[in-house]
Amino acid sequence: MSAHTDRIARRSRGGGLGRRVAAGFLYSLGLPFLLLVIWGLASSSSTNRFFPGPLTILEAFRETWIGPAFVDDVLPSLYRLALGIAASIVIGIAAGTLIGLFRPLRELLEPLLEFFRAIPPPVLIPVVMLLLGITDTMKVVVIVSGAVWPILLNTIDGVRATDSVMSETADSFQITWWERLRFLVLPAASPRIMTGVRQGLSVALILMVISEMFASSAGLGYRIAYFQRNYLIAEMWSGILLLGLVGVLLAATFGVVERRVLRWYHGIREVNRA
Amino acid sequence: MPDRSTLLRVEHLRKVYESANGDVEAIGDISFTMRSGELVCIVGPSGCGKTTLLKCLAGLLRPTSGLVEMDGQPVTGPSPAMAVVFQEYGRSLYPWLTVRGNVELPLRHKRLSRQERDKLVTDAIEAVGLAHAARSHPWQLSGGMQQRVAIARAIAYQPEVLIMDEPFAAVDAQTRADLEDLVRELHRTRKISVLFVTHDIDESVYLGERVLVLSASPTWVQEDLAVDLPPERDQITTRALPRFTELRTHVYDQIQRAKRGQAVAP
Amino acid sequence: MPDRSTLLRVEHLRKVYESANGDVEAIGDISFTMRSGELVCIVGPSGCGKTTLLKCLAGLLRPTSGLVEMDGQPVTGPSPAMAVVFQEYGRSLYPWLTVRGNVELPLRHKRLSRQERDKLVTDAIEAVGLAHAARSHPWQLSGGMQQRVAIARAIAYQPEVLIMDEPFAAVDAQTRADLEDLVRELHRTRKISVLFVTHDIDESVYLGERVLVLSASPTWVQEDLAVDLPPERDQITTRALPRFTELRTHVYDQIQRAKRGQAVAP
Amino acid sequence: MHVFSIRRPRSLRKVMLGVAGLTGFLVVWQLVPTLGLINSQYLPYVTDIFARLAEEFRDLAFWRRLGHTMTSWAIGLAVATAAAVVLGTIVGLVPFLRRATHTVVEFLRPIPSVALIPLAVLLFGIQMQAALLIIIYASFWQVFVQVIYGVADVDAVARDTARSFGLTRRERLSYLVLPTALPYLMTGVRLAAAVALILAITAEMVIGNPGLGRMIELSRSAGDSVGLYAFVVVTGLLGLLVNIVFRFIERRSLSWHQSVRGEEVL
Amino acid sequence: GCTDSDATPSGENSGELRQVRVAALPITETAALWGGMKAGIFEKHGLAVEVLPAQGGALAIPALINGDIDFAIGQPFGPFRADLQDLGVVIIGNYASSYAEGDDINAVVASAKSGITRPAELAGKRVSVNSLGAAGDVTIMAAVEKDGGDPTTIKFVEVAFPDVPAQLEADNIDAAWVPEPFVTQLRSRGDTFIVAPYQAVAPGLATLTAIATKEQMDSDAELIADFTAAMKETLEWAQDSANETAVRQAIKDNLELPEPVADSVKLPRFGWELDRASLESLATLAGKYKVLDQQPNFDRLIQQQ
Ligand SMILES: Nc1ncnc2c1ncn2[C@@H]1O[C@H](COP(=O)(O)OP(=O)(O)OP(=O)(O)O)[C@@H](O)[C@H]1O
Ligand SMILES: Nc1ncnc2c1ncn2[C@@H]1O[C@H](COP(=O)(O)OP(=O)(O)OP(=O)(O)O)[C@@H](O)[C@H]1O
Ligand SMILES: [Mg+2]
Ligand SMILES: [Mg+2]
Repeated sequence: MSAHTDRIARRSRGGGLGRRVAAGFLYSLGLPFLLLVIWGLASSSSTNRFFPGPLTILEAFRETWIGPAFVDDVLPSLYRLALGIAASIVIGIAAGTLIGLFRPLRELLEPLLEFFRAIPPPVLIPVVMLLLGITDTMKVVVIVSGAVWPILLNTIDGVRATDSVMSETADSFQITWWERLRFLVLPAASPRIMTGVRQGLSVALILMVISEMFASSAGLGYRIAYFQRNYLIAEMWSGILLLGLVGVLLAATFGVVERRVLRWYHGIREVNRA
Repeated sequence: MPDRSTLLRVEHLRKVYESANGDVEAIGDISFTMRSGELVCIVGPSGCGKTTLLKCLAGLLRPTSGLVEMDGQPVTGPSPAMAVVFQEYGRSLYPWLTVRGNVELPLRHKRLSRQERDKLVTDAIEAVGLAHAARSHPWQLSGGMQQRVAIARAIAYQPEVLIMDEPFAAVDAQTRADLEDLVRELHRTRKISVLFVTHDIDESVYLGERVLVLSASPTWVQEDLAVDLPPERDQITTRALPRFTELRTHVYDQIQRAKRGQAVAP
Repeated sequence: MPDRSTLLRVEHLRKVYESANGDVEAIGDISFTMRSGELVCIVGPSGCGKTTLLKCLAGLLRPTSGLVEMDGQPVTGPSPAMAVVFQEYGRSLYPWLTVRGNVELPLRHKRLSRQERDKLVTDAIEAVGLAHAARSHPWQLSGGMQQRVAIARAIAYQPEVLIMDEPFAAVDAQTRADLEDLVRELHRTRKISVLFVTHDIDESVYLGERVLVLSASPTWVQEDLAVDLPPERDQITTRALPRFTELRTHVYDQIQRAKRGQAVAP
Repeated sequence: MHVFSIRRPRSLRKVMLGVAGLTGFLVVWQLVPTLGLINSQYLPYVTDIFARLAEEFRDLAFWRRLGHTMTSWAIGLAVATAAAVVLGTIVGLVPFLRRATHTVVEFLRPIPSVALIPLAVLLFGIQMQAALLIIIYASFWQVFVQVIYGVADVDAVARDTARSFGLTRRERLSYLVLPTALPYLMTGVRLAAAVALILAITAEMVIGNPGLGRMIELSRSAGDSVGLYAFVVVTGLLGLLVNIVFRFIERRSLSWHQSVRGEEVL
Repeated sequence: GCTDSDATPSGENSGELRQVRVAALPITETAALWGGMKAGIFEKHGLAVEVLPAQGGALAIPALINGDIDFAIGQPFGPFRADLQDLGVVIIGNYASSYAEGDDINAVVASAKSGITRPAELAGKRVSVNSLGAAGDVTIMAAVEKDGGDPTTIKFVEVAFPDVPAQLEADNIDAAWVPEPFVTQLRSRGDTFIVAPYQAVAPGLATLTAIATKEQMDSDAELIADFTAAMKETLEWAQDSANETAVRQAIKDNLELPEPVADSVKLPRFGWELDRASLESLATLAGKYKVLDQQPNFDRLIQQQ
């Protein structure tokens, strides 16, 4: 009876890489595949037209999205989505940091922000449209109007939670305002900010669709609404599938960024994982 | 005391931390045994791997290689008979609980009546001199007070094995002396086995029945010193014994050699 | 040394922490002065308000009442001439920066050339014996190593006033001795004024030109002891002086009285 | 620097500032149509809106509709939060589940609930359940993601403490994991509360079951901009109210957390 | 004092009446249905009708299929599309139609600034409809082509009717297809009436039809018969100019329209008899302009009761 653990001691770095990639692949595709199979089986036994099988949807996907629709509808949507996300992140972090740092500002603005946060975007769209016209800017603004909240709120809370000893350290060394921001406040809040950004990504995608569902004539969201109105059920599902794929892609990209930004954070977490 | 059974057996323990900027060999090769009911002090240069060693013994960290046995069984995870006082006492207290709540927490799953539990908690908090602060939260306490809360928690838990990592680093000399006597008393009356890491050489000699001196990294046991002082110890008289001075000077020399890396692996 | 100007003047300082479960009077009434270039050690029972005092002096905490003057000006916020080593060293290091980054951080806004800054950082890290760990992150270090990073950061900053709150609590005896000599050297060669909180009575006598003994809560200055040891000190010879032993015994008695609450307010 | 203890009436100042912010916004709004930046036909005067609101507030039917909306909001939010906390905790704690569900979660999250309305209607008809399904779907993810991140934020030393004292799974959940995740959860719930409100109203607008949303849609299709904005203002006020409630809960449940306690010092 | 605008006059004797749920848009046209209910016509036929304000066919048809509602009143394009997808939906009768001559119930109006005066000039301009791929854009394209313009160059945008006045004024669109009361409102402020596309392309086109499912028709012929009889009577009642005040009163009771608007808004022609030819020609046009890629099976879809 002994606990000699020589064998598990070291993951060999070279050979392990391939296996890790394979495992990652299996993890990320295993459950989706399983669900697809279950769904396929379920739909083949049911005849509900509103829930077609995966094969029908894949077929519709191929016919609908691969081709000119990609350039006409999907790319412009993604472009606006990218703009919206970028603007949300910049605004959310900048405003969140300011609001989190300055208590009077927070007290001044909080009720107002909460007021706006509760207003449904569909109601907001006509007003924004009035101010900005039926333009890309208007759609980007609608995206920002929703996606900025998770980032803003998380940033505010993250900034407020900066450890007291850490900020006293910064105070005592007379760290400049800018350095304080760059080396203390933002890194300390970064786990929260990243949570917010991750939330914001999917909200942005949702609002991209909503901004196109009203007052539009092209785009992914418009297409989905169009299919819906026309009972092109398989096509509609294929649009939702596409949205999901975009979401997964965004999340994957974000994952890479997050691992870089929060390397220290994940490092701490992995330390004592015996 | 040769009849006491072996509590802990450590053989060729080695621990390497793997990290992005290179691996760190925290422990080179440590072997020792500890009998049940013993009080062993561990000293060694800063960063030599004492905390790492304790974590491996407590089942909190998986050794890279080597054997750790407790009561003849390999250690695979934390044992319920063991209580740990962490070096980072501040982070080991839960800020959302009061002092009392923190001390009480590990007792919750012990089958104790309400009164028994309350008594244990109250006694432990009084023993470390924090009765007046029982309802405060950890972040309302001074560093030394926080450390004493962590000690109270370990005591109230009534473990068979007590593992303490520099538990008195943040308390004043007088309180330290009181707490040292408290630990010795627990050890003597309740037969608790104690593993005690300290940087205070006098403390290690005053408290321990054995002092393990660790070398600097890559770490091995540089010296395993039996402290042949009488079991009845006393802050004034014991520390005044010539043998005490001899022992402390010996340990001090060893530490110095360890630090300078002069000692040679056996 | 009566020609040295007054650096710090504290008069009737009082600090009460207000919290939901009652107010805590951390400091009752403290008055003392400190001359420029002096090395003052502060000792006192755990929880008596040493950390609170330092934070008030450093301008990090607003006193409830009383006067704190530095260089003749009332203290309203942290001063650029001052560096602090916090008792909670672990939490005062930024986990997202490497050791080097942590030490370098406060230097960024000083007008220094790249080489000067690099040299300061490298020297400070070497002085605390962490050259091999400069590229690690704080959470990859042992407790004592973290504490030494905090010390290196304060040294590299080249302050005029150095405030240290139990800075050597987590390092081994040998390293401690080395660091003590480092502080004395900085004090003597660079004329840095040092305020040093410690629980080690020998350390307070060995390091200080004066030792302030604080009473238990409600805190006042129980004793302001001038250490009349020669300015050239040495770990072996100074500690062997009979006067050293006298002084340390005196301080120990005072602490014991403070802890027991036997001392009477002046 | 003589500073005396003054407990400033923080909450009063806070309310005043908040009201000032809102008032400023209302003044700007009033100015926009007054200065002719936007035709008052499309963006009515604030004064008109308040007149209409005063009228609505006296109408029982208004309160009944509000009741409908708030009922579906409250049920939806409660179900979503409960489900998200349970599932989020499980998925967050089990690395295998976290990795395995990652893709599916990221796939499902960005699916806009508005696109699912026809399906909800197909499943439940033009009923409140259809609206509930939409509300729950949308607000679930808000809480879920926050909980996953929050659960992963447990401090390493705090977790080791729990493990070493052999806390049971349930105790670890309720005394370590949930308190750590609580700040994240609170943010998540606040986000979800707003999302749930938005969807309760959007669903009523689109599906047409009775409530505030239907009133908005009716005013809209009648070209009654005063009515439309009056109801939009009610929505905003609801959001505000909900936030005040959650802030209150937060201050109670997170009094130990840096973000809340930090406000008390200095 | 408090009021309660929801308070319904009590005394509904729905004891042995059969419950029927009908989805209808909250628009002025629905006044006939509300008025008929109030006049007790449905009760007479043993039906207690509940009107659900579902937004458009996209929601009404799933609810029909689901069985949650029994009938829907909606634009013909909904059932066209549903038929193409084989959803088992049938049109059982007409509800409201546009006028073959005189002022129609909807029109394309161009902003004064755009300078558009006739349909052909809409080519290349931004024209809004409330929903793309339906009767609006199809008939506008046809009207433009008829006037000699190139229909393929029109840029159609979706703008909800209530938002049109503001968007026209803000110059975000050049022209818009709107129903009453917006036509009157826009014209009175100086915008130009261009064309009434329904009238220009398919005079008397059905704007709203009554929709049910095939399944319902087969399984519950009795309900269909009762509903048909009641609807026939209701629509005749509403079409009778003697009852106009009652119909307009129903608008005021059920919609938040300002009183003068409710009094002056142009009502459509109500009637149960379907004009199959106009529906077929609409579908043909839709095919021509690639709005529909197939023609619905009218023999199956239209089941005039
Ligand atoms: N998580 C970690 N990742 C990488 N290296 C680590 C980690 N933890 C500790 N180390 C390294 O392992 C060595 C031993 O650390 P350990 O904390 O065991 O020392 P220690 O003997 O407790 O020191 P001290 O007396 O200062 O507390 C150190 O060199 C340290 O840098
Ligand atoms: N944030 C706080 N809120 C309330 N009370 C506090 C707070 N910080 C400290 N105290 C109280 O003030 C007193 C003095 O604390 P302080 O940290 O200054 O002690 P100290 O002398 O540094 O002790 P030690 O040697 O243990 O570090 C203690 O009783 C402590 O409980
Ligand atoms: Mg250690
Ligand atoms: Mg302290």
